[in-house]
Amino acid sequence: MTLQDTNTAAARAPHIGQAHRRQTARRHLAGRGRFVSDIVLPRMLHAAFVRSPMARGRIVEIDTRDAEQSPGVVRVFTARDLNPSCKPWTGTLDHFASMVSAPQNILAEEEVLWAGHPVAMVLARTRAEAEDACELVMLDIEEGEACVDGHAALSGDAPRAAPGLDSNLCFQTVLETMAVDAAFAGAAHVVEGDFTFGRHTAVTLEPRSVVADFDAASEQLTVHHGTQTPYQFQDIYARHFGLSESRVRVIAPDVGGSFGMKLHLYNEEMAAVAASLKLGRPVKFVADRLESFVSDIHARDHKVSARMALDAEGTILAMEVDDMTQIGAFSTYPRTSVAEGNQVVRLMGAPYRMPDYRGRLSVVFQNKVQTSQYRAVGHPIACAVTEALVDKAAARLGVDPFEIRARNVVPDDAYPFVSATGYSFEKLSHEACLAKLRDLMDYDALRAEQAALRERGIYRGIGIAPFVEITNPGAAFYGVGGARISAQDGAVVRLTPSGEVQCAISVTEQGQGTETIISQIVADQLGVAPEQVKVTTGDTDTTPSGGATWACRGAGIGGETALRAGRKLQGQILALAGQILQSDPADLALADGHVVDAQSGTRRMPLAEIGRIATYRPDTLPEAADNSLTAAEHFAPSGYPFDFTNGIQASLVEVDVETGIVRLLKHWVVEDCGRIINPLLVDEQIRGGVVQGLGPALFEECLYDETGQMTNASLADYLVPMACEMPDIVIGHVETPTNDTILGAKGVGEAGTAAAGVAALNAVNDALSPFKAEIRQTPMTPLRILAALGHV
Amino acid sequence: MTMDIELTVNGEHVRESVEPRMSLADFLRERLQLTGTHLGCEMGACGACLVLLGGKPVHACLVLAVQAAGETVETIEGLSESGAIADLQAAFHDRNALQCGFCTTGMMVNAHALLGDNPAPERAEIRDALSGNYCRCTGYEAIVDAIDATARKRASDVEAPA
Amino acid sequence: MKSPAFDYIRARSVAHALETYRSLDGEGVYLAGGHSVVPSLTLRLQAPAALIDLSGIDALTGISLDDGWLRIGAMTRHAEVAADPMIRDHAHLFHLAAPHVAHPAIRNRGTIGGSLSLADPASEFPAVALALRAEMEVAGHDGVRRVKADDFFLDIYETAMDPGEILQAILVPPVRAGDVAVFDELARRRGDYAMVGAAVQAMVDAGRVADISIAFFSVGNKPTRAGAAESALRGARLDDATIAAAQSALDADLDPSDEPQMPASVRRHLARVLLGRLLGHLGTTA
Amino acid sequence: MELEGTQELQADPQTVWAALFDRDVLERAIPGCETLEQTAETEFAATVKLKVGPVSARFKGGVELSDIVPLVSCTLSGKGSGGIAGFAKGAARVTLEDLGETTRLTYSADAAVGGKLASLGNRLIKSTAQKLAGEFFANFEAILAEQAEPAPVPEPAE
Repeated sequence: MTLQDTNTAAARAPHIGQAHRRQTARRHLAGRGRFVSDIVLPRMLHAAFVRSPMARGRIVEIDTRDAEQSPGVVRVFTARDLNPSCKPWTGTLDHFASMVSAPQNILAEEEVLWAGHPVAMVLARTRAEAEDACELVMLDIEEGEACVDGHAALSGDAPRAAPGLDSNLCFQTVLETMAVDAAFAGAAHVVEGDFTFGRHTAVTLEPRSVVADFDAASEQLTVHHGTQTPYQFQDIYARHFGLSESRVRVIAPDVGGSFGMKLHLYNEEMAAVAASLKLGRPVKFVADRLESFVSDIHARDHKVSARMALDAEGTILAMEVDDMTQIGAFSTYPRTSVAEGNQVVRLMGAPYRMPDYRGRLSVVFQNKVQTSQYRAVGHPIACAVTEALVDKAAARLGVDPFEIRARNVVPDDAYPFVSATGYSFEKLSHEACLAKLRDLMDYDALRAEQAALRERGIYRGIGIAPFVEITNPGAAFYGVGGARISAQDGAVVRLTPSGEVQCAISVTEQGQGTETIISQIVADQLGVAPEQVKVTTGDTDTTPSGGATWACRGAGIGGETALRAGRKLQGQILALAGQILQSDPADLALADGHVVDAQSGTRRMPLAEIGRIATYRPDTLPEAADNSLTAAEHFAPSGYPFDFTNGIQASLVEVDVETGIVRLLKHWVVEDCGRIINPLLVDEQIRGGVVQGLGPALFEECLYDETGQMTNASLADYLVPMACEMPDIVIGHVETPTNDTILGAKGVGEAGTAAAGVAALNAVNDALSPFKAEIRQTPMTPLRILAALGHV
Repeated sequence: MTMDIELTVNGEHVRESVEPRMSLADFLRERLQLTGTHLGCEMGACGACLVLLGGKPVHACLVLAVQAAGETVETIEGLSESGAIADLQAAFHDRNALQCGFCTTGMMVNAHALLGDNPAPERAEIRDALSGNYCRCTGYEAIVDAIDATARKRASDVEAPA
Repeated sequence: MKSPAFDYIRARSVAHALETYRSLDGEGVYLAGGHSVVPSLTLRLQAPAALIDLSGIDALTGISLDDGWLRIGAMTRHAEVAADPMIRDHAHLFHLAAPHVAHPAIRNRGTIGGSLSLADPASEFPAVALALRAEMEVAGHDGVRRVKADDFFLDIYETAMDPGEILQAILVPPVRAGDVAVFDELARRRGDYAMVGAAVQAMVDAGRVADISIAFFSVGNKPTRAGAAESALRGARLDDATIAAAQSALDADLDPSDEPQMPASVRRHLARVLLGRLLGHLGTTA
Repeated sequence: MELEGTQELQADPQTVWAALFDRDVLERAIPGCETLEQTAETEFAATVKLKVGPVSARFKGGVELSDIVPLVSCTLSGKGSGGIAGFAKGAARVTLEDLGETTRLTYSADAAVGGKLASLGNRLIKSTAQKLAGEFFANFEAILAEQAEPAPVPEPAE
């Protein structure tokens, strides 16, 4: 690229790549956010649920008579009242061959399948009155034997976690290369380990919230829903309640965090819709924190046995992995609970040239809350197992952790590359990232400091972890399996009569800054400032249909959609300007709110003038002139099935070897998400992601007792990462745009979460190495570290 | 049973009849439509509902509305409209120290109180002051940066008045 | 999570509060700072007929010195405990412990009397009261009585107060020359319930421990004086061997329960580590 | 969760055994027992109000004696629903050992809670269960001691 080309490109895209602040953030800073939990509608009723206190049991009797008489109560519903209005849902997809799951419906019918399973719904004037009545619902459940542990659930005589199951195995798959056994047979070194990854959960600060509002007169259902995926829910509500899709409107206003947790279907949201359909009144349900813990999806819960074969020089030859993941009594709908494990076995060894591989996945039912997709689906597990084994190999061979990775990563000039698990990588930058991280963290100085402190009995550890992240998925994720989950996104861009721009787009905003990057991208196509682009998201009535925000597709796919729509409108504006100005549109361009001469940059006419003429004086335009000033574009990726990104993280920790308490001192990330649209937002996505990875590495775990009761279901006992314990995070970038799109952007939302946990795990093990102690279970609690050190 | 209470909220005299069981947070949100006070845990563990009661940050979920009778309450809306936190808001905005916005109002109330008590906090002191404010989105560093920047800016504005 | 309905009575005086409690026939609950009572109501873990708010009773407030004894009114908020100069000078352990209690906003409302009356075995203040050999001023229908901290904490959430009695104040004995205090706890996150914590009040004279009281919390059903460890220390020079002897003696003092997330052996181990550190710290502080 | 304990009782095994099956004794020994109705020879319906710190809940349920080996051992089990608070249940294997004048009672119990009590009670549930079990057997011992002695003569006040 010549210097002149670069200047031209910068001139054409003056806002892409800039650290624009989020305009919408101002509302939140003033307390003017509008969340579903804030919404109040006329005649609105509040819902509360009676839940099973047992993990497994048979409903003998539900007596709601006293509850119905309680002050303020309008109705009490049980399965008999609500379930017939809803077509049951089943969380299976065709591309996960022969997976099974029992059908689900709104309220428990005969059996309760986890502690927290909703059994009855109370609707009252206030939430307090609804809860008063919940206390009066008499529930008689005959307790049954619960499946709690996954391994035990797989034994032949284990009770079934849900009715109708032949076994507790939801899904099993094996992927392998031809020579994996030979690779192990001929290996100079084999390192191995059994790993346990605890269950944790999203704990969005705004709990799940919904206000369902059915107007019988117009047969219109409007659902204000704190979700990432309004179109998906429009489709679900229409199909499962037999409504016309065009009469179902889903609005996702401000959403107080989602992270994948708010795109699954839940009993309570379906109950709110069903109740509103029955009563013709708005019904509000806001999960309280206790309900969140026993009804929001949980994540992870894996037990992995793995080994890695290396030759004498430390070249990785193969991995063999057996992952058992425990998902609750059902597979979630509509995305299943299998995608997590599927990604675990496919992302193993992803950064490395490793030629051979065998991965076995078993997905197992049990009587706990369902697990499913949560930020960085599968990545942290695959990354942890791989990188922990690489560190073990480095120790075995006496090689520095950076060195062994440098020997094994796919070289930056070796792309495209197909991994042993079958993933096609367009272009990644592991070597560049390794080099950059080493500089950024001043690795050698840290090692020297570590050695000096060790002399004084202070045990610090350094851990590093390269990672590969899946972003920009096409239909390969869900669509091919029969799920009605859009792989495409849509944008409508229009020039207003006063020359400003509005963009309605299907991707959604939960604080990542989606609206800001879309405004930057559209602004660059139309020669305006981002502040002049009003972006609308999260409403199925006012935005075009699309997949919305999940699996790191907002920037890559949504951004490309906006870019293409913007360019289309640019073409329309220039064509109209050409007619008005009697010029060849090819000689015109858009800049600074004007139509300009493409060569000289001389202003020819303001955009406002185009808007005025097209809107108020179309009579002055030539016949057949297109005065629409509105462009729609829908885009789905058509090249690689996914755009992979990569990066590397490092963690510096200090372990108090007497108490087992770990202090996170600092964290580094070098990340390559392709074209960076807004560095301010990208860096904060990474930081937030890192902390969401560090939480479960050290603190977060849904604890269950032997009867299937979750025993720490409150924010006092479930330990989320807080400000005092989290480190400062230094970030560097490498930019390798994808050639699949014009924009070249890939996703970044899951990068931080993917490798942060194992960076910390490797750092802790590095700190413990003088004691020959090792930890292979997360969270790394003081108890587990003390056990590893032999104090227990 | 309901009780009549009178209190001052964001400088306005308020008189309402409430059930004793109603929390100050529900009172502010439902009776006064001050929905900038958020509920994240309803047990004092997340900090989303912090308001100033008698000038000090407290959990509005742990105080009953009847306990606040006769007291002075300031919420994010009042602090914002009075201009008292304009520089903090600007610093949060510049640093992108918020994402979904749900924790943000409690963070602002707490940051405002912290800088009132300790105009030049160390980073560790800022983190300590925020030890009861949960944020799932940011990872905290940007929030610490924004509060730190505000403290420094206030200090330099004092040294070199415009 | 919304409370069940209840009545609310703002007590005008201790006598009014006691009378109101009696009239409610066991269905009343006192409200001090409310930061334990209100969440338990919101969680619907209790459903009293009425709350009796003690916050308007002058007799329960104030911090004063009387004949060398420091009297801390029960309604003194944690934040005041941390900041008050008289508490800093005359009950230094409370001053040291207060910043460890929960989080800043909680400390603005929570009260020392509420904390001591609740007697949560993981709370800091009951252990501090033990280590300081404080006395509790308890009001009941038969008048006011003083209960030594050693006799006050009986079991999980159980004190020597009868139902309906009110803790009016905490009385801390006069400071002696050479008194030093150290306090620390091992918690997973700032403000969490400690895995183990301890408060130590000692009188050190020329490197020798003239007197010492050690109280642990979060290691059993109630705050616990480490009598055997104290004996190992009393009169001894504060050197490594003495500290090791005190650590060993702890096994006789502590009887933590075995819990899935924290086996008794680990709790004992952590208690030994913490005691060792605190005594080391004491050596450098004294 | 598992709980264990041993109690040396000032009564012979016959007396202890009879007391274990005595409605009045059980009613007084069960902590917080408000009502106990005998519904069969070895079955009782119970209402128990438990107050532990900030938790106060009323449980309705049953108490049953089973696996009876006369004078040697039996299982004392109880189950109660605390409504919205959840439920609690437990079974204690009680074994008696004849020490001549006295009897050694050993219990080994398995207890569980469910619902909100389980969700929220993690930190102190085991200590609380242990405390309640201890209280039951301590009450039991006190009642036996009382029965063994003639009606106590009030001592003069000092």
